[in-house]
Amino acid sequence: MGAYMAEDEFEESAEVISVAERLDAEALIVDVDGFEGPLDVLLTLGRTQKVDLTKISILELAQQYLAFVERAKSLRIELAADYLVMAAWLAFLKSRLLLPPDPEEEGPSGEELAAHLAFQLERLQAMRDVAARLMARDRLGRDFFARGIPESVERVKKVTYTATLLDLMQAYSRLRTRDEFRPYVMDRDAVFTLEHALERLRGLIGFAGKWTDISSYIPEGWDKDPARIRSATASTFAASLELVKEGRVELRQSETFAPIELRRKEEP
Amino acid sequence: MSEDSQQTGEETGEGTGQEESLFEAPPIGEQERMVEAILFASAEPVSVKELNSRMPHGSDAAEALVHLKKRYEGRGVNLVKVGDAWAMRTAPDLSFLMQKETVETRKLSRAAIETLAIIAYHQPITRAEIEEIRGVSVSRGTVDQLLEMEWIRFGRRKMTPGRPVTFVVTQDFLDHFGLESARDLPGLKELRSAGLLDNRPPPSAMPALGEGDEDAEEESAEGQSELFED
Amino acid sequence: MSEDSQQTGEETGEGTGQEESLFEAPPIGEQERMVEAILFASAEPVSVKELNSRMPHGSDAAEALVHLKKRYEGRGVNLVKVGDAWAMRTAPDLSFLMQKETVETRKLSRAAIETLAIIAYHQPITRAEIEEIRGVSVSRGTVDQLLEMEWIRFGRRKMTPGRPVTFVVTQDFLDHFGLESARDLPGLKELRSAGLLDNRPPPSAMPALGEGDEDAEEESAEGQSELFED
Repeated sequence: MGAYMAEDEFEESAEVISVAERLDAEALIVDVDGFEGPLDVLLTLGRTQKVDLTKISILELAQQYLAFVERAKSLRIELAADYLVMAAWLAFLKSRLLLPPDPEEEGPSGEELAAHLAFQLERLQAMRDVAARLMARDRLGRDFFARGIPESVERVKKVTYTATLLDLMQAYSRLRTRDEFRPYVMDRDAVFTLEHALERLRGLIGFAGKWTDISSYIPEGWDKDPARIRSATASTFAASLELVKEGRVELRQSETFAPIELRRKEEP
Repeated sequence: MSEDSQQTGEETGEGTGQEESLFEAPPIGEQERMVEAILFASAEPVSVKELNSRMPHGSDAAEALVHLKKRYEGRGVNLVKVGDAWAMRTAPDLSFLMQKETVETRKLSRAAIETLAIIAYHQPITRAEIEEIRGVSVSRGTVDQLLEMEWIRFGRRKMTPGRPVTFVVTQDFLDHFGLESARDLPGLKELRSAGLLDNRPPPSAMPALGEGDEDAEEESAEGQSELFED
Repeated sequence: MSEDSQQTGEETGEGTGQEESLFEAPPIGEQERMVEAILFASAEPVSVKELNSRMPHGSDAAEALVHLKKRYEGRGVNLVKVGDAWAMRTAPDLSFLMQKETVETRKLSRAAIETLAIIAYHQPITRAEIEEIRGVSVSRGTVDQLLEMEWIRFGRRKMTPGRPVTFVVTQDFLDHFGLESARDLPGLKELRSAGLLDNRPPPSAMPALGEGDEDAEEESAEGQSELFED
């Protein structure tokens, strides 16, 4: 990882840092509000090392950060708690990295901690880079555009009607049942008019090639209750006489009260 | 193509142009793309003058428009002239797509189901015959509704005075009710044995005051409202 | 095409019976016109599902889209895929023609931009994880702004203690940045192969930045893979 330097190297560089760093730290402090937290400060400090982030010296960085915090304190600048927490942790990390590992001590080694910090910095930098790439993309409303006159979609309510077979049969039976119990109702419903009968017979005589009982021409629904039967029989009979007169049918009755039969008159 | 635009370039460019010589007008194909993009994105129709002012120097929007109009002929979107400006619009025959249908299913009205039942059992049947069976007049609305649903259609005319039209049920009707043919409808006897006919009034009740009469009243009220619906 | 439909008359298809033709899908050329019209009419991307629901029964919007995409290749307006939806957008190379002044682009803070990028590349991601990456607590205002712009939304809760909510990017986000899917984010592959999208839990002695750092530990790589896996 190259996250820290050998001890002797460090001793040497620490001297260098303290000189160059003071200036940098002061520059940082001027706009400490402009930083997005301690990691941001660390990233900025890391840049002064002028190396690839993967090769950054975490020990050096810790030194730089601590110098930055010291400087801020001396300038009586109040740093947010996050910055101080990071300073304390980096001081701890520094001691871990510098002192030979204590076998008694629990927890991750200084190298592990340094490696993770390096990873965090690298990751944050990567996120910043891709954020910049993202923002530099062609963007809707800036580089490419949507339809300027969108048409709204009109909502239309459509009603479909439905019925079941049961509905159908119940409706029909309701109607037919009502007819069955119509006999007592003295209304025009019980009168089958001559016109109706004529209309009906005219429609049917075409099929009457053989002698047929005229009572079979009584329409359905008129063959149940007596009043209706009477009316329908009378009008059908009258209508058949009318058709005989027109020369379109023949009528016969074998004996009194025998069925009256009707037949289409053959064309001459 | 670029020769054309060179020619026409003079007239359009004259008003604006000091940089004329510096930039060559883009090929007409490019100009067409530009007009397309501008018209697409603009919130309002755009005039030729404005197109020219937004396009690179020496462009001829009018010519590009001719090409673009041709390109969109017969497409789902057309280039149309609005006053002296141009815009893209959905093809008129596709306006139905700009509607979102929500379908609501309702039960058929009693008048409609009764009329339908009568037609199914008695087809072919005239309106007069339906009325005869229902005992009330059948409103146009009811028949129209059934016709529109394509559950009934016109059958042959009756050979009776006036040659009245008849109604029959359709294949859609049979499909909907799961019937092979209308003859498969159960007869009265079967209906009765299935218990569907036992809504008869008790024998002792006065029929005139019984439910049959109520029915008739209710129906005629229904019939009326149907008439006023359409 | 339009001449043909004139001939075949009222219904959409030529062919067999009247009832049947109602349910016959229109020719693919007609379907393409329909998709074109619908997408032109909408400023928002429209999903294939919605297209199908608005087109006549039996239509195949996905197929029509393939044809339409081809037709608009290299035009001034292009057909683009946005997540599982489609939209018509002007070609980016013509942006110089467009009137940008009418478009208000809200200034995003640096924190907001960073947070957005972190959500896009790590989604679904909890607030604690964002804080771990940025090393600073995420202000409510930042998240609210991104939510309000509808560039991010809440994802599923994490199956970790406290079941924290997660954030994911939206279709609007993809639309705005011209991305077909989150997999097309720039540099995503490189980041992943560099291990920078791994969820590496901090060693226990690391300082906690921001609030709920505790549950950062449990985050497995499983969370990420959901959206980016092909």
